[in-house]
Amino acid sequence: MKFKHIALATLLAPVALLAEEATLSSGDTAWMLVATALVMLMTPAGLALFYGGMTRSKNVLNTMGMSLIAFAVGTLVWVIAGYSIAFGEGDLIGTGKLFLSGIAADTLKGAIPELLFVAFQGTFAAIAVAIASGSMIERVKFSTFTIFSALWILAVYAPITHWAWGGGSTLNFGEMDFAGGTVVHINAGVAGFVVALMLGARKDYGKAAIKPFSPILTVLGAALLWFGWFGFNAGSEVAADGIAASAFLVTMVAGAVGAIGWLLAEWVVYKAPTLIGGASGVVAGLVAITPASGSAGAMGAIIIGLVGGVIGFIGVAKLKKLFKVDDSLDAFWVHGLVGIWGSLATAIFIASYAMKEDYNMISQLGSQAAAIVLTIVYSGLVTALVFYVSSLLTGGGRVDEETEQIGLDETTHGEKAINL
Amino acid sequence: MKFKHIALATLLAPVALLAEEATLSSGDTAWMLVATALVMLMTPAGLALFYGGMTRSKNVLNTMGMSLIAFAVGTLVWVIAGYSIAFGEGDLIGTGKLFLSGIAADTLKGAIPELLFVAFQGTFAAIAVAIASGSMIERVKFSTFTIFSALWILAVYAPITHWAWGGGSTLNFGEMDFAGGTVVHINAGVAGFVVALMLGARKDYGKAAIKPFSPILTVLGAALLWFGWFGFNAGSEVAADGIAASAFLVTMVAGAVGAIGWLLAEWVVYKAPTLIGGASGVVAGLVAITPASGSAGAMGAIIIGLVGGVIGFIGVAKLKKLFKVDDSLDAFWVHGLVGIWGSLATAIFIASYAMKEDYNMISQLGSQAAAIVLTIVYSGLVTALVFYVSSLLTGGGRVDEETEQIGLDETTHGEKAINL
Amino acid sequence: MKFKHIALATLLAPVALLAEEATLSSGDTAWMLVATALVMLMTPAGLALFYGGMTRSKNVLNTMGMSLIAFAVGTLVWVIAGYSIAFGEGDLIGTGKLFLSGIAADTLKGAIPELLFVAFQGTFAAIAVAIASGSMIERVKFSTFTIFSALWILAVYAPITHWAWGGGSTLNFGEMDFAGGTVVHINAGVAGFVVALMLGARKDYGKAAIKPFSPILTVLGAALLWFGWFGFNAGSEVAADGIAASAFLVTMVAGAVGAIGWLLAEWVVYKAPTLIGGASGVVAGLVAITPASGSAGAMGAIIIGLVGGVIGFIGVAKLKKLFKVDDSLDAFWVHGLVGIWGSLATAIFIASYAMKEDYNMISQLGSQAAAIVLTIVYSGLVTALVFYVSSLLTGGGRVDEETEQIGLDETTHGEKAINL
Amino acid sequence: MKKIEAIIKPFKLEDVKEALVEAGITGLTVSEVKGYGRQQGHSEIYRGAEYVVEFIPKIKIEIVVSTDEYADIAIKAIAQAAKTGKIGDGKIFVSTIDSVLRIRTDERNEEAL
Amino acid sequence: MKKIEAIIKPFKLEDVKEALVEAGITGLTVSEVKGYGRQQGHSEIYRGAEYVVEFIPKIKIEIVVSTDEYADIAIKAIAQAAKTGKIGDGKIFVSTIDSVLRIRTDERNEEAL
Amino acid sequence: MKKIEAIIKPFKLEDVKEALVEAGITGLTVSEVKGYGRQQGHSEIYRGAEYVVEFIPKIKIEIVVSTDEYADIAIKAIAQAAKTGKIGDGKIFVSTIDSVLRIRTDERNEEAL
Ligand SMILES: Nc1ncnc2c1ncn2[C@@H]1O[C@H](COP(=O)(O)OP(=O)(O)O)[C@@H](O)[C@H]1O
Ligand SMILES: Nc1ncnc2c1ncn2[C@@H]1O[C@H](COP(=O)(O)OP(=O)(O)O)[C@@H](O)[C@H]1O
Ligand SMILES: Nc1ncnc2c1ncn2[C@@H]1O[C@H](COP(=O)(O)OP(=O)(O)O)[C@@H](O)[C@H]1O
Repeated sequence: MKFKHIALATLLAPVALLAEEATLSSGDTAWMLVATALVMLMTPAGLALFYGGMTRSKNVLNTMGMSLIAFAVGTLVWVIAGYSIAFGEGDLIGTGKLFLSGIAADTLKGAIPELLFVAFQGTFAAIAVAIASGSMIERVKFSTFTIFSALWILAVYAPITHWAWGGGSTLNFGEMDFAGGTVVHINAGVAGFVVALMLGARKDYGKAAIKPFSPILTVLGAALLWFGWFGFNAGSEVAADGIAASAFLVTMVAGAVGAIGWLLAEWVVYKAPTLIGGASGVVAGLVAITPASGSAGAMGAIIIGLVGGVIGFIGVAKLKKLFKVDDSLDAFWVHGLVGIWGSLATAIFIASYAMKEDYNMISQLGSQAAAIVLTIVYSGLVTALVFYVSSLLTGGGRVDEETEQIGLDETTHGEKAINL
Repeated sequence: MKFKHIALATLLAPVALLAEEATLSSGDTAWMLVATALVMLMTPAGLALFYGGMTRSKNVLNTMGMSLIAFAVGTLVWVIAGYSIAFGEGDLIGTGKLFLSGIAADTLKGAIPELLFVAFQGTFAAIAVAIASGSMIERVKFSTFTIFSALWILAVYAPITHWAWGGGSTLNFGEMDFAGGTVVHINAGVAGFVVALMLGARKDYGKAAIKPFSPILTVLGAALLWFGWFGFNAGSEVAADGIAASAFLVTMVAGAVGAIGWLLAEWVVYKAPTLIGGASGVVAGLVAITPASGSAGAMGAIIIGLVGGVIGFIGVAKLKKLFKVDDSLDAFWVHGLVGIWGSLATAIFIASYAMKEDYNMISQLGSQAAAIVLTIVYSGLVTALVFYVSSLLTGGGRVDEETEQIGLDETTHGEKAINL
Repeated sequence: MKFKHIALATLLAPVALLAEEATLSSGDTAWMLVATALVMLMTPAGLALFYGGMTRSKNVLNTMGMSLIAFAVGTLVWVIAGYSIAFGEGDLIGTGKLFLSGIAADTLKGAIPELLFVAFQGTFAAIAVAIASGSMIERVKFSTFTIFSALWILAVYAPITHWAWGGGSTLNFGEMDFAGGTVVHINAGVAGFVVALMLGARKDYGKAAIKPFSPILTVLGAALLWFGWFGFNAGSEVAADGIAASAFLVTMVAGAVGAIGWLLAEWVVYKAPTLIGGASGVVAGLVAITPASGSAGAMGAIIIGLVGGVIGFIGVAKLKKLFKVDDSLDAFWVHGLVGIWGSLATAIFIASYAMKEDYNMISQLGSQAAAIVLTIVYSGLVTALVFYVSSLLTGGGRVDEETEQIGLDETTHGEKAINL
Repeated sequence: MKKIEAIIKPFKLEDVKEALVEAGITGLTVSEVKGYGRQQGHSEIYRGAEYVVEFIPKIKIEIVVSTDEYADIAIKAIAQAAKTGKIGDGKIFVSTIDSVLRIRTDERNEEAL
Repeated sequence: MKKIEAIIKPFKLEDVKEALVEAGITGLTVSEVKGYGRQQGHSEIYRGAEYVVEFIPKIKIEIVVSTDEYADIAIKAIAQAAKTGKIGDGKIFVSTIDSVLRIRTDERNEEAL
Repeated sequence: MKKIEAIIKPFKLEDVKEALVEAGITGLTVSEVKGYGRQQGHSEIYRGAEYVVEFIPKIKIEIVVSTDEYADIAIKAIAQAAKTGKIGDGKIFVSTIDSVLRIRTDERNEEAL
């Protein structure tokens, strides 16, 4: 949302924003109520299904459970301390809003109630750690992941958010990240990769065919993610105005061409466009447009999303094999790698009407790169630390061999995905 | 929504509301259009899946069909007579708006069109009877339930709503019920319990293992319920303002901690946090916060929701066994019992900024208790009467033994949940 | 949306609309952001599930894939050229907005950003061609359908939209089509029928029992369609006002009574109300109300929807057998035939407060009929041409016998709907 | 050694299992099958079409026992527990088994049962 | 008495059933199995991996008949109806059944069929 | 000819198949069954109730071979590959097959295998 402050004045400024005394806009508030609900839906429904459908039948519930618990625990730590760290006062770290102290129902943030802004940003924190869960499935302990979720949001997500959107200028390099390309996607992708590395590969990885439970769930999940992403991107404008409309349209376009890109790539390589590929392409396209959603035009979105879909496929089908890391549901490749593309592309594809006169692409690319590197380094290191602590607290982060082989649904949850 | 009128003046009052002549607010209308759609989704999608997933495979479609028909029939009787009974003029009973007479597209209710208010409130009526269906599954006749839905909304739901939100003061005890803790949840829970008692237990109840068809559906259903509940609670403000924002945030928090509470309780008792438990905990947390959603703060919501989740688990896993009633999907325990907790808690946990200066907790607890007792007594008695009539009209309310044993999907609907 | 311009002045006119200089309304924009998201959800989620659930297990993914690709390709061609053809300047055909040229983030369409209007209308184009896919399932080539989607939107959908909503008066007969009864439903139904005729019947059609994969998906799909239809109908007002509220309420009512009508008809004929029937009835009721949603009152909606449900059932269960055409998922019968009923009913059932003083029902019925005939003829002919071309480009539009027999999920996509 | 294969109605599985356990049978294998016979299937309905489902869900139980006496005991237990007296109750087939091996212990024949 | 077990291609089930009914066979039991043999499985694709599915869906039909003639009739009917001439058409195995019991009536052996 | 029926733990299927292929067995049929025996089932939990699942998922493998030697080879391969040493490893049953027909070619008996 950083970029918003730069570009806003040149565009449609909602009247209220310029008024001397801030007043609540019921239109903006109406939109943000909905946008928050949309982003909320992404985690316990969208991601739970998207990931659950790609998991083996013996672990589907466990995978869905991780999205659910990520949202539950994430929400709790967010209102207790996460929001304060991310959006409290301070240069390197925010303070002063623990337990949401000082925020009443009539406290405003721009033209909307701050309590609503708290909720909106909380849904981002929760989905970030839920995205990372995709790298850990079928072997991480449920207890370990639960603790990890809480710690990661406080120690990794909230600080990075503070630097990008909430705080001072020391660690803000002027990057354009309208809706969380760096903050959410690169961050979560890197975190997932690091944990996958620490956990080690699943026993069957690379040996047996790992069949996804049901592409039906994955497609439905991707559709719900897309639906929610309108809140994610257009909601990041925090107003119902022309930029929100533009962000909405490019979100629609990028998801569409992301699917086309991935399917075309699959068709060239395997002669078979898969549903899981189409769903993954939607997500890749959406990841790619996220940082650019407030600045790119529809034609830029076509390129960003299409390339995003192709890069996602290449990452998953080719580059992944160069590493030995069992990033099980490809959080790094689909969110991290494509997120990097999106962040760089943000500096390149800007709608003519959104570009400032003195815009310098090279220097902006530098800002983007700096933010990417900061995120990778910080997220990589602190995630490792946080996961190490979470493992210690739960007697090791990985289930035993027999549990892995029987499946976590039966062993951890005492349930079965489907009883015919 | 009663409480709203009390607290509103002390908070953010949308400009239009205070204006001499009421005018339509497009922001409030925008929010209420969406809020109504959100609550609508709760019944034929959210509850249908939440309940369907916990039903045995031979009855899944029948269970889902009850939610669908509840919404269909409920909507029909609501516009014909239910709205008039609930929100027409009158002390004990509303009149004058049969067939929505006198309401045109430009008739306002506050700052939104009254037709929209009709739709919003109609979704509440429908979900109430659909919640009660959970107590009756796997044995009630589809025809009986269909007739029951219509009669119950007219004879039970609409009057109780009138007393709480629509009408005079004789049966309104000044209780705080922002979004329907008493009106919807306690009411529906009691109704379900009474019908379960009248129907008798399923043949297999307590004998054979009754396996839920798929926790996947239950989790998805809970996520959609949660999503819709933002409309339910924050929509009950009937405006896009600070109280709506606060109601939104506490809805997010209470669902989250409800899940945590239930899962923790399961983990302590069974050493296994289940997905159905997590989903049930979300619902329990949401039920608990419903009456308090316009007045509690986020920290109050943590307590209300967490305790709600734990009480839900205790009700289902322990208290239920003290009774012989086969409340099959626990409508009473999750909506009734937790609803009582929520109603009492509403008087206890009030955000500092929402509390009136002369607030007296003890007297408010009395009001809450009075409303609870009235609801239990009236709903209990009239539900019994209504179900008795519905059974008479359909030649008995329960399917025969063979039908029960084969399953209602095949016998009543001629369909199968899944054809592999 | 044509009718809106006629009726608007007599109803609630949002202040901004009458103002000399157009300004953005954040309330209207908030609503349209959401309405667009709602309609978007209808295609890759609602229709994909509604159709997927009725497909045999060996083709479920392929059917869902058609909805997904329809939305992806539809969005792409819409922003490139479709929007220009439909909403550009011109009497018979629109021009001047290729690649959305000339539309910036602050360009308004009424009181909302034009970019948002582009997105909103794009979702209509996509769902129209996805509806038609229901007639082609289990035998059309995925590649053929992909190309067909693109061409059909440009050559069939966009021109018809232009005449009804976007353009001059030569081919606009003054018909009332608030939300696309003719433009979307009759059009798509006819297109599906024509392609089904050209493709020929499935090998098993009329021979073997064709079992739907899962009514669960179909019911969930119908619920999501209904949810999205609030955006479809109430969004067609392009404002959050009294007409939008009225359109919302009648959408709720018509879906409800559509289900009741279809289920009653099934119960009379087969003694079994099916879930697929209930879901189909919801859709039939919604199709019927679509053109009338801006003008009918709730009581009119009861008749329109109920009859719509019954006609849908009669079409599918009786009339269809008079033809030899394997309109596999009944796009013509549920969207075309019921759409015709809805279009004629629009002229008959008008809320008293929405009827102009000089309203002449007979002449309006003539306008409706003229628009229906134009749509059938144009859509019928040009769809045939477009499908012929698409077949040519892909070496024939139908898969070979063995592929049909094995199923398209395995052969085309290399996937399986569910791996237990 | 004898193998007993019984085709029964699905909802009788629990009763049959209990009868067998009471009769001293401690091992069995169950599978889901579909039967075609005298019993009429129900009709399913799908959007304007009603069709009869000819294959009816059944459960197959397989039990290998060491002696003819055990076989008789098992047959009697199954027949009694599975009977409803209505068409479709199912059949019991008996055949001969040449040898048995318990994988875990390498025990053979009678000892393996 | 003889038991005939046939492994066939799933889409041939309807044809085989009709051929059997025409040949006078009125009872049979069907189950879903997976076969491994000469027939090559198709490949499935999953996010950057293509793997061959070696186990191919097949249908197993079991029929118990009273005489060798009936067995021959049934075998002929199945073989004819199930044949496509392509690899994977399946096999028919015949074995001996010692006794049969119809649960509903307690009829035994030939009478039970 | 002999028929070998083996009940094994599901996760051992891949290993057993490979062992059989290495031993020269090129055809087999697999089905999903549920077993009841000494092995204790796990417990499932459902809203305030914990119950033991008595029927445990197993895989049944059926192989028809032409000679007793082949039968021994197959049994050995299965027994070795399926063994974990824990309760529930399963059993192998051997019986006699009277005749075999390959549907595709009408070959009979040994030639059909
Ligand atoms: N000849 C047969 N061979 C194999 N299975 C049979 C045979 N006859 C019947 N069955 C099985 O037994 C079941 C019950 O048979 P059916 O004729 O319907 O009733 P009943 O057992 O009462 O005579 C059938 O569904 C089928 O699975
Ligand atoms: N020796 C065997 N024992 C058991 N089943 C077998 C055997 N050989 C083949 N089958 C079954 O028969 C099916 C067809 O065999 P396959 O070798 O693929 O083709 P064909 O029947 O044309 O020779 C296999 O999928 C398997 O189910
Ligand atoms: N007498 C029997 N007849 C048929 N199947 C049996 C028999 N005994 C055991 N089985 C099958 O073998 C499986 C393993 O048997 P079990 O007693 O649990 O362990 P183990 O094989 O180690 O002795 C059972 O689950 C069941 O499927």
